[in-house]
Amino acid sequence: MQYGDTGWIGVTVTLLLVTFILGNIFRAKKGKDLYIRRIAGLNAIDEAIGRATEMGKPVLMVPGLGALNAISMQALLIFAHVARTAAKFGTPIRLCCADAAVYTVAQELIRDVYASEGLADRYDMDSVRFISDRQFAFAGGVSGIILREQTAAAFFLGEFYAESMIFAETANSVGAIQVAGSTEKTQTPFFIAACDYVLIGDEFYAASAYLNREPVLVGSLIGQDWSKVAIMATILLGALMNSIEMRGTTVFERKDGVLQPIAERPMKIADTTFTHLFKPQRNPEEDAKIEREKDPKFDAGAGEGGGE
Amino acid sequence: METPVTPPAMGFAEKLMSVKRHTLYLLLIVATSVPTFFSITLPNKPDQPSIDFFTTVMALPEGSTILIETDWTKSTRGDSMGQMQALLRILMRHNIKFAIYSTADPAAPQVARDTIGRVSEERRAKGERPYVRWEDWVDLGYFPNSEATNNAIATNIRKAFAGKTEVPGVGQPATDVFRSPVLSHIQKVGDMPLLLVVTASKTFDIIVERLYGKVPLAAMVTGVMGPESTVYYASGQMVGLCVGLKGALDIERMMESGVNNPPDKPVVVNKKNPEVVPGFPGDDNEGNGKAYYPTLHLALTLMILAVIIGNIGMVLTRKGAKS
Amino acid sequence: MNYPLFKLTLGVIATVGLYTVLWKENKFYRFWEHAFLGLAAGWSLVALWTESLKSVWWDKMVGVTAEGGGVDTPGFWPYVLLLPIGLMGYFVFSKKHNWLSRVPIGIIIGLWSGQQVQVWWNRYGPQINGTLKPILPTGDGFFVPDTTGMTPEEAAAVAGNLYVSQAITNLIFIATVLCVLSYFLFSFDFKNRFIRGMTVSGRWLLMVGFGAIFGSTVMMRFTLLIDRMYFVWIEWLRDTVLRIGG
Amino acid sequence: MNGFFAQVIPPSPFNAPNGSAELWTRLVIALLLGVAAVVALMKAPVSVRKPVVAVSTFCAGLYWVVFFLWPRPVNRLPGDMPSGLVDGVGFWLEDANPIVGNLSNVLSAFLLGLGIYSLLRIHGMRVIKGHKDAFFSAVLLLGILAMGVFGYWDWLDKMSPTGPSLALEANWAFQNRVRDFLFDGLLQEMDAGMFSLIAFYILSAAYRAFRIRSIEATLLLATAFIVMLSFMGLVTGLLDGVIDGIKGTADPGFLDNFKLTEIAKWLRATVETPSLRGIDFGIGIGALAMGLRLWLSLEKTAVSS
Repeated sequence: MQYGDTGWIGVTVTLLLVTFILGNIFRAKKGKDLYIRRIAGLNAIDEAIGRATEMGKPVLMVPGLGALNAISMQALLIFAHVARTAAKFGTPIRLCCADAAVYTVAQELIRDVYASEGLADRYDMDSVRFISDRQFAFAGGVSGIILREQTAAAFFLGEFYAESMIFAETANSVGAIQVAGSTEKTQTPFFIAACDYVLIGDEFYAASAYLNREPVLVGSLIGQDWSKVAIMATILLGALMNSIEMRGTTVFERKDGVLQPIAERPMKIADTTFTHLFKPQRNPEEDAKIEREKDPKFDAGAGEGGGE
Repeated sequence: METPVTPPAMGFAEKLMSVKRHTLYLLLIVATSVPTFFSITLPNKPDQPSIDFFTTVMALPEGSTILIETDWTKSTRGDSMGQMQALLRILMRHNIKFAIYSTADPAAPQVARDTIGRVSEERRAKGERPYVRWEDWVDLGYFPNSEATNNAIATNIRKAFAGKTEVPGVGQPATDVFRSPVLSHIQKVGDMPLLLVVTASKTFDIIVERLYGKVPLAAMVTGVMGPESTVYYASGQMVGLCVGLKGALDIERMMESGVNNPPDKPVVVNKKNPEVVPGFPGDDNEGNGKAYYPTLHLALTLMILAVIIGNIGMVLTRKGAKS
Repeated sequence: MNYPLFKLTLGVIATVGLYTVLWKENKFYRFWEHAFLGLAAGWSLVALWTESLKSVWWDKMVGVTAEGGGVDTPGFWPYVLLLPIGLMGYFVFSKKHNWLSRVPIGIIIGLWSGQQVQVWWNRYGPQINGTLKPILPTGDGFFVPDTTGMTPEEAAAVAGNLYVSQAITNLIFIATVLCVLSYFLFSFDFKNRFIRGMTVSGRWLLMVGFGAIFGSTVMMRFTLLIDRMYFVWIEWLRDTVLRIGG
Repeated sequence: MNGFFAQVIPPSPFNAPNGSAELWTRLVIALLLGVAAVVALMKAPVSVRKPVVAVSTFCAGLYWVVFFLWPRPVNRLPGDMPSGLVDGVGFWLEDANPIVGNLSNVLSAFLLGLGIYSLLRIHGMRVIKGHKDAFFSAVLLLGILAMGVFGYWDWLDKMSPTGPSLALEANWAFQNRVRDFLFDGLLQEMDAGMFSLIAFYILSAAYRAFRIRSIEATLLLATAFIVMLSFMGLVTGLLDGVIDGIKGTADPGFLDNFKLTEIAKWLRATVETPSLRGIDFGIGIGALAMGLRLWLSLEKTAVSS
């Protein structure tokens, strides 16, 4: 089997991580009370909603600019938790979407929340809105809502880009409590500057496990930790091995995936075992030997038909 | 700016701590407006990523074809247009053909074409050979799905851009781009010496994920994408990187002075590679980089002052509280 | 009033309109905000077909008869099945059948999720490899000697060596990655002093990283503002309205 | 089987020439079958709902997983035919790649209507009910209409045989101009305008938040300052000048490491890059885990609950 692109190592590592995660999920399903460290931003959620309830002003939720994927999904799951609390207190909510597919899920999800709380009648489908799928139109629209409705609490969780600063600072100007978290590390510093509580990096992914200690989520969280530990170990081991190897000399050099003898010289990083492992090379000559019969209809001149 | 509009009750320290946002906004508008009317030259020392970018582009063999993914629109004109302009000037002076495509925004090809047109026009004005579409460059257009497009380019570039046509000249029928002088010799993406991304969004992530190892990659990114893309530059997944206005300015300066040039007393030193790269001294190498740099100074100064003042205020009030 | 001037002027007015929100939310801003949202939505409707469905769906489904020597593309009829699947999403407002909307959603999510498995290594493998920096010095001397005036051989030798200062830098690099990673370990309750120290310093190192991001981002944000000002003062006022040197 | 996704080598049961009768018959039949399937699902008992969603999610994700695990055909040149089964599947996966890559785009494109519906609903109601912001809602609706109409009108022109001539502004008709005005003159300018607003917000946020209260805030502030200053050629010029003054410009030496540009470079290369990498590893694994949970419907979500 030829793994032309990744080499066997890539496949192996990926599968290892997958096993860690799934393995722990199924392990945790057996149900043990598992530890998760404190995440400040998430304890603030109820406080923020409480504040909004006192002031009788709406709670704003923005799942970011991203299309429908795990990130916006995760954001919506956290918002479901927020919406549940808000529903109990009868606090009005505003959920502003920048993607129609996300909007669809949000409608479904939030309606479910209200229904499951037996408050279906309280649910106003206009509280979940599609604003615009164009970044700055979205930014303009949301800050318009923040300013006009004077939202008392704001949750910005998901994939945020430049607009993060517009939201955070506008919400701050109306004195809203803000909980923010973005998988976009470039935006995190701005949230840190303007928001009260910030989820950094994959604290965001840990959130739902932290909020509702479901075995599946907690298990997966443990699996993620194992994976991180594995990476840390690899880095330690690799760095040490590279250091030791590079103190020595080599009489081989890898050219096109083949080790060729050379005059003895000090090791370079490119000669180390780990580099060979991580950067598999294919031998173009060997590859060129693989020949296939041509399709008679093929016209070398033009681009091929069926430009998928 | 130590004189904000605040109720007289406040002490000096409190005043420093509570400058109204509107005051700051006003000051910023002034700071960014006034200098635009003047042309000032400020010292600047190119960064290594920019140097690598410049030398990589300068080293491209004459007449070769490179692929450019251009993913910026008017909204990031300030950063990207200066970069693209500098890039195009170099490419055109070295007769390097290029094919552009976009995956971020439907409006991206338009701004790219405008920029190419402008640079080509300035060549015509100088009596140099203008860059001709179809002969020297082709526009492959906009592709809505960045992942799919770059995956396709990685697996089979001819299929990725199949069916794209251009009009070779007045009165001629639209023709398959792969029959153009630009792309006729390209069978796979590896046949190109470089794939360049001029982007204001995360599209270079996708490029690296899908195309790393298939073709050398270099990027011109907006200041905000800088830190993220630096990760790829550091890990060697990108051969060159030009970040933000500073990057554009770096390139402009190197176009003027060259790298390790003159050898005896170089203006710009490339620590990685002693090879001498002459620039285009005397040619018009200046662009947005030079035009905006002084204003940037003023704006940054304002910001730094604001922060310092705030902190002084805080320290003073603390002292007051203690005594 | 000629078209370019008209176009630029309206552009300037719109920009100013949006800027007024800096003072406070007002009717002028509200007008431009809603105009903005309207135009954006309209454009999305146009782009929906012209930039997206036409090329990635319709043309694929019915095929293309290529001009100019291109190869004809036959139609690939299974694409039509996407229509009913996609339209299932519209059941979301139905009381009875809203679950159907979960099918297209599920497919979109599934596609994204599967791809994570595919791209993980391409993206992080090289980064892990890039982190494996040597931390034991091979060259004697603390600092990298200056190579100017050396023969290429000597220079190469220097470049090949790892001096103490570089080794320390590499050590810090690796330590940073490890500390930051340890900060993101959620399920371990660390009793060990050392590891606690790691996680705390991890958070501090993150702040250093964020500071750097902030610094470089500020440059870009200001550049955009400067560009706007350039647009208003130079391109519009000086070159178009007053026609000075334009 | 190679012919399945590969549109390159017609005829295959799955593709037919552009405009041919057989293509259209197959198209219509497929559509009808699709609609029938939807109706069937509507009639289906509650018990099948969850499996249906779970299975469709799983199958969608499965492609990419297989694509990752299956050996790639090596040295495949345009026009090649597969040499064996493994190779054939490899070809199949490669050819399917762009198609599958587009699926989610097409599907989410179909959903856009829901978003627009939400807009029309909210703002239409306001106009009808005479809400205090009715006028602005009307402006919004008008915007949609105008951009929609002229956008398509202009596009049809560009698609027409005379389309290429529109590259020249001189050949523009009324509708092309209006569209250019709405899109290029207003929409794009407002994009840029809104974007540039951020500079103001950054300034006020920095002024308010960047106080040396805690170690963290101080570190953030300090690094931000160093990096910002390193962008200011004037400052770096001066400071570097001072250092050169101390040690003399003649030969680069130890003190050079303390030039602002060097410090900033060192910080970014030695602390920023690795710390970002650290976050990245975390996020990457988080996404992978979340992906797996969603793919296998292990998570209670709107998709599988």
